[in-house]
Amino acid sequence: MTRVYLREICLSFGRFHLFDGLSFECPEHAYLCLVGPSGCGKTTLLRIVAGLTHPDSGDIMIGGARVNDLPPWGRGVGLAFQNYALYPHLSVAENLAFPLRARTRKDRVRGAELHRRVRDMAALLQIEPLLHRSVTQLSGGQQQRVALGRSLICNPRVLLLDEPIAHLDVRLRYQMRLELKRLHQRAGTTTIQVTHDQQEALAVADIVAVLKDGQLEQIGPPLKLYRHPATAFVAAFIGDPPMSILRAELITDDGELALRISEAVIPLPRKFIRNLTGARSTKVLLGLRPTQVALADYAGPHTVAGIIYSHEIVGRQLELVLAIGNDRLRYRTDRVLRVSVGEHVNVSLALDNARLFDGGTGRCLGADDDIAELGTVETV
Amino acid sequence: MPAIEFLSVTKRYPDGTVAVSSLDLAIEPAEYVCLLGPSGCGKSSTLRMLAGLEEVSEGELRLDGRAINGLPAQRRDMAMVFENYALYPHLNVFDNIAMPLVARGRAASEICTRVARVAEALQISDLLKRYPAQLSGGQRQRVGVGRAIVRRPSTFLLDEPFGHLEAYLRLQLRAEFRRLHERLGTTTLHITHDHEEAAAVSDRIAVIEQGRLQQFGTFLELLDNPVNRFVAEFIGSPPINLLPAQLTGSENGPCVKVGPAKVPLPMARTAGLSQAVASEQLTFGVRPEDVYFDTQDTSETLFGDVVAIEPQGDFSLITVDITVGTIRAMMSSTTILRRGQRVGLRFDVSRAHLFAADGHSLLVPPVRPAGKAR
Amino acid sequence: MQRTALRATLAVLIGPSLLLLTALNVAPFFLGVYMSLYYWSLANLGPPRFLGLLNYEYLFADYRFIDSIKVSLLFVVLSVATELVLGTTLAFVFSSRARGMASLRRISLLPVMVMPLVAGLVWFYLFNPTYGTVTWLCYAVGLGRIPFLTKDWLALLCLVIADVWQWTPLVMVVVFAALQSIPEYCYEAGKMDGLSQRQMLWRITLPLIRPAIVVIMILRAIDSFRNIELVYMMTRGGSGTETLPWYIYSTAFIDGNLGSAAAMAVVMVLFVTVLTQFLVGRLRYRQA
Amino acid sequence: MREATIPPPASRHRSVGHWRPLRTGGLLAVAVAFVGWCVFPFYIMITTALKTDPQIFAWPPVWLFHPVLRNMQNAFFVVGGRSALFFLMNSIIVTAVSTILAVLLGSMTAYGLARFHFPGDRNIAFFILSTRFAPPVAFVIPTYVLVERVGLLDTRLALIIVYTAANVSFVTWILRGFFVDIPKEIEEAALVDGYRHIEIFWRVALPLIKPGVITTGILCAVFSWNEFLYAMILTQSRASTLPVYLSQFSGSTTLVWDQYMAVGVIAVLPVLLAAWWLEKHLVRGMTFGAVR
Repeated sequence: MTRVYLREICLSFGRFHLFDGLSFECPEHAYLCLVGPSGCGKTTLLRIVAGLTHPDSGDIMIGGARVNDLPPWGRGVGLAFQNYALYPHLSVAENLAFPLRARTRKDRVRGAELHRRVRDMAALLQIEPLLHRSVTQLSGGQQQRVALGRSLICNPRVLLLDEPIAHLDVRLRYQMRLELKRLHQRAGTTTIQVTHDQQEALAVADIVAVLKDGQLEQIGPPLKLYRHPATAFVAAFIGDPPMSILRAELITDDGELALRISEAVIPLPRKFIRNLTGARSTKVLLGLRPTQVALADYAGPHTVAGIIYSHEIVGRQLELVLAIGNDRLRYRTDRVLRVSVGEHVNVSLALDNARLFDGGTGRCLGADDDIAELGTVETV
Repeated sequence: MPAIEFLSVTKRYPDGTVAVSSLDLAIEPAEYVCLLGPSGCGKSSTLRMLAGLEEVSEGELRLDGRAINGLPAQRRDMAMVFENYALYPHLNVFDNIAMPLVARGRAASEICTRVARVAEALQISDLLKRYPAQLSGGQRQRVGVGRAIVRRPSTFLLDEPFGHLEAYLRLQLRAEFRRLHERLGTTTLHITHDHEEAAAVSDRIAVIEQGRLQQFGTFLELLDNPVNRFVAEFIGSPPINLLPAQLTGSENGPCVKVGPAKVPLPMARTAGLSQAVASEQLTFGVRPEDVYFDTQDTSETLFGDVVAIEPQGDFSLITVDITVGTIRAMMSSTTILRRGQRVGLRFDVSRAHLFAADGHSLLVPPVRPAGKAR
Repeated sequence: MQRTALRATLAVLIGPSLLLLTALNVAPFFLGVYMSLYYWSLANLGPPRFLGLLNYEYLFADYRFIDSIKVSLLFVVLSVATELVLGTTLAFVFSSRARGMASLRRISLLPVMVMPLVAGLVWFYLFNPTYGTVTWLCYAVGLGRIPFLTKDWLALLCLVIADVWQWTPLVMVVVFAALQSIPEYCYEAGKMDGLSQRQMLWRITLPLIRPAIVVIMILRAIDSFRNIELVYMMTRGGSGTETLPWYIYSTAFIDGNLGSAAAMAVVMVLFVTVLTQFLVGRLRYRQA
Repeated sequence: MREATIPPPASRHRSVGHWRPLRTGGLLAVAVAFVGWCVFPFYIMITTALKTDPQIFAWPPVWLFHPVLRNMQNAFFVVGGRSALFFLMNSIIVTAVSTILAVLLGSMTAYGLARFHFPGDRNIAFFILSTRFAPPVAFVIPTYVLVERVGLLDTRLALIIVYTAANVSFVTWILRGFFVDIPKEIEEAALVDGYRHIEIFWRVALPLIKPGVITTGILCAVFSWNEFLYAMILTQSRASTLPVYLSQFSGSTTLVWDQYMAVGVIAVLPVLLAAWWLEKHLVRGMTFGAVR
């Protein structure tokens, strides 16, 4: 049992409370990604698990035992740092062997056994030819492998990765994230990774946890977060492109419920109606993916007027950022358009697959069950 | 007349390294051009020669048709945003932004109003008394921009302006840069190694590698019509699949042999394909979005096992192990797939590429609707 | 539990040094204050006699003491000012990228760490009135035989020259390092902003090397204020070169009046502490 | 309007190129003159050590002569009861031991202050630094009394302790800066890898700042080697170091320039080598880390 469980973690720096009773769980053998904007506390959380930062209160449980009072080396964790933190005065082999030589380790190994373990790890990570080089001569990708090897060599119960591939170039990043995923599939070590890149998190993780200001916004399988964001923040954070969030007002129009977005009034599909009982006010947030937005040729009663705020090319598509009141709405098209900043346009919105969030709390209005069940891609 | 012209410009350093070799590039007035390339490719040297921070070793540099090789940077009327922002550490934000005006001996009252206006536009009015060391990366970057736009220069030079910023700030700022450009209409040269950033902000992109211009065109031209393997690899995300291949013939015309599969090439794209390359080891390139799943067992289908599934939202990246390599395919995330499952793959050959051993592209460019995207 | 372990580690790490420093700095300081209240003679074998503040009263009536402070200050001001002006100018000279400059800079550093006593010895020889090389050089250019070390204001000047010889290279290399550490981008930004050469000097270079100049100035002031070797070798306090350290030294170990010397030492420590606080403030600022 | 700001470029560019060699030549001349001034006393010292008495006392000075090595031999083997060799040995022992001790204790303290945060840690650091600036002439008086009381007068141990204390503050301050510069993550990695703080200090932190340790060590050695006042006061004969030997010249009635210059050369030579070698790191050391 190497489940990691944090219960009621509180941590403050002076008057600033980062965590105020945060709890979350990473099941055994899971690959969990912590994502969130910088300053959300994701790295601090990882350091709390590793034992490098001590919470003011709360329990850290690894494999069912409370480890708060154990030093980092007693917790059976491997940690790979964002900047790799290799020992620059040692060679690759010595870096890999360093944890095995520690005097605090009960299973301390020496001699031939040590060499064998180092060689095996190097083989696993395909860095055998580098073993006798100084780590300062390695490329970023190679250093990253060494750092990973050093955190894995003691067969940790829990592997902790802090932005493991953030410093690599694009192509290497695609390659390494695949390797991380396959490594995990082979070894099955419970893994917690911190990343700021939600695309990376969706790609590698079994479970994604979104943090914001030290609070857990949502935790769940990648596609669940993508399709059923629990809060407006998650909706605007997950996905490329993420959802655009528009402020709207619930009104009654001819006895039917409708949304008012700036001037426009758009009837609300029936399926939303039974979810709205939980709404506390008439102010709501509407979350839309660019695919749910279409340019309209004319201004009609159901179209929303906007101004082109900016435009960019994304892949083979053109993305328009439209200013609707103070909100920004993203729209993507394959068509070739000639547009310029400041132009007035009208858009129609397809609300069938849109998400509604409470205007005050930002929480999603409506249960998940009314939308087709998630996860059609199996990630066994 | 182009606003900026590089006429076979070469930059050679005293130690003999050639950073830029006979570069020819013409930038139109009011154009936003990105210099794109990996680090150390010479794009920075190019920009710095234009700025006047480095001397041109050979060739001629022209601004509005006049040679400016010997003109000191102070008199080129360009403004630059540096990668590390290059703020004066001993001056506060106000004095930093004011420096270009102070250098020109403007009156104190004019300086005050202009700095105030710029600071307001960049939303840094409340930071004017702070020193660079007290600012966050994003704030420093704004000050760097403010210093550049406090006067109206002929040209903006941006050296990796988002290099040290967080991802979300980058996304936000590139929209701001595009807006600013459309408002001011100033000719802009922007350096970056990130092709997505280049695509987002620029009108045209110059891809540079090892000091040489590889290709100069719009992003879509680069994406669908790369002149060589380097451009194809460098542009596009997720990256293009590259597989070893040979050219063979069949009753329907030339074919590409990839592993066991024979992929026929459309006639329109094989014109001028010489038989000389038939014996060469070629590289077949296809983008993940142009790979399809196919259950039929035809001679052009490649079979392999799914080794990884990476959900990305509406679509997932599927990595398939075909014995001659791995292929990444992009497909809707509603499709049901399992790791280890055997699948057949086919390619959209109208968008595929074939590269010779020396890297240059062999096929006729795919047909694209003409006209600028913007 | 972990916290106790950390405390023990910390004690092991910094305990011995603190003990040593207490024994050799804090204890002597208080002993010095204590001694200054006594008639404490080197020669007298009897117990020291308590005087109260009498030593201090005598001190401020002692014109030699007041004069020695004046001489010391004059020495400090003259030598440090010369070193700063010369050193800073030379730092700009050595910043030129001409070939061979690096080797020249390296050679010019040689005097910095020379034993001050040896510096005194050599300059004593150079200034010797009957066969000193400098004396001869002055004579050769028609200035006559100048009695450098025995003429009142000249003797102090000789000390200043020796001090300048030894320490100008340090000032030079410190300012040089400060110049080198000005990031190239500052000048590049200046060029893009359209600054002229003169504006670059006044608006970028000088403000950026100022902190280094202030630090080295205070350091040199503290150091030359406590210098005793040059006086010891070259003049032994004669001809208007009786600096404060020399006066304290001679009172204590030539006249054997430890109590009175201790009183002077206490005054001197207070003096230096003020200077040190300036320096520490600077270093604190640099570290923040 | 834009065109008006661009003058014909060629002439201006050339004029700069024309003056450059002259300017460089002028700067080189100034630099050479300065170097000459710096080196001249060394030249006099070395030549004097190699001259005979009549040449030393000659007016005008003798510039060309046959060097003799007799003075060196005199200094080290002949003079009176005790040769300079004896002082040299004392100097070497005192310098070596005090340097090793100071680097050891100082690096430990520096590490403690750099890595452990406790109330008043910075004040302790500044207290340690300020002891370095204490005027020796003020502290030598009570120290003399203390050393006399514990019966260590005229022993090498006394000098070793005093020099160690003086250098500990220096080492602590400089190395603290070096330790602070080590990325914290490297040491945290070692913590996760299973090492205790003291082990991390020895096996990770100290090796990482080796250049700093060597530099600091050399500067300490130079200080101990050159120190005069304490050596003069705390020793009489048995434990006296080279500076004490040299200081005897000042009081003596006979002017044996040749011998003293010879000893001076010996006293200065190792230090010159150190200065030559340290060139790059000298600034950081001598300014207590304020300028790098």
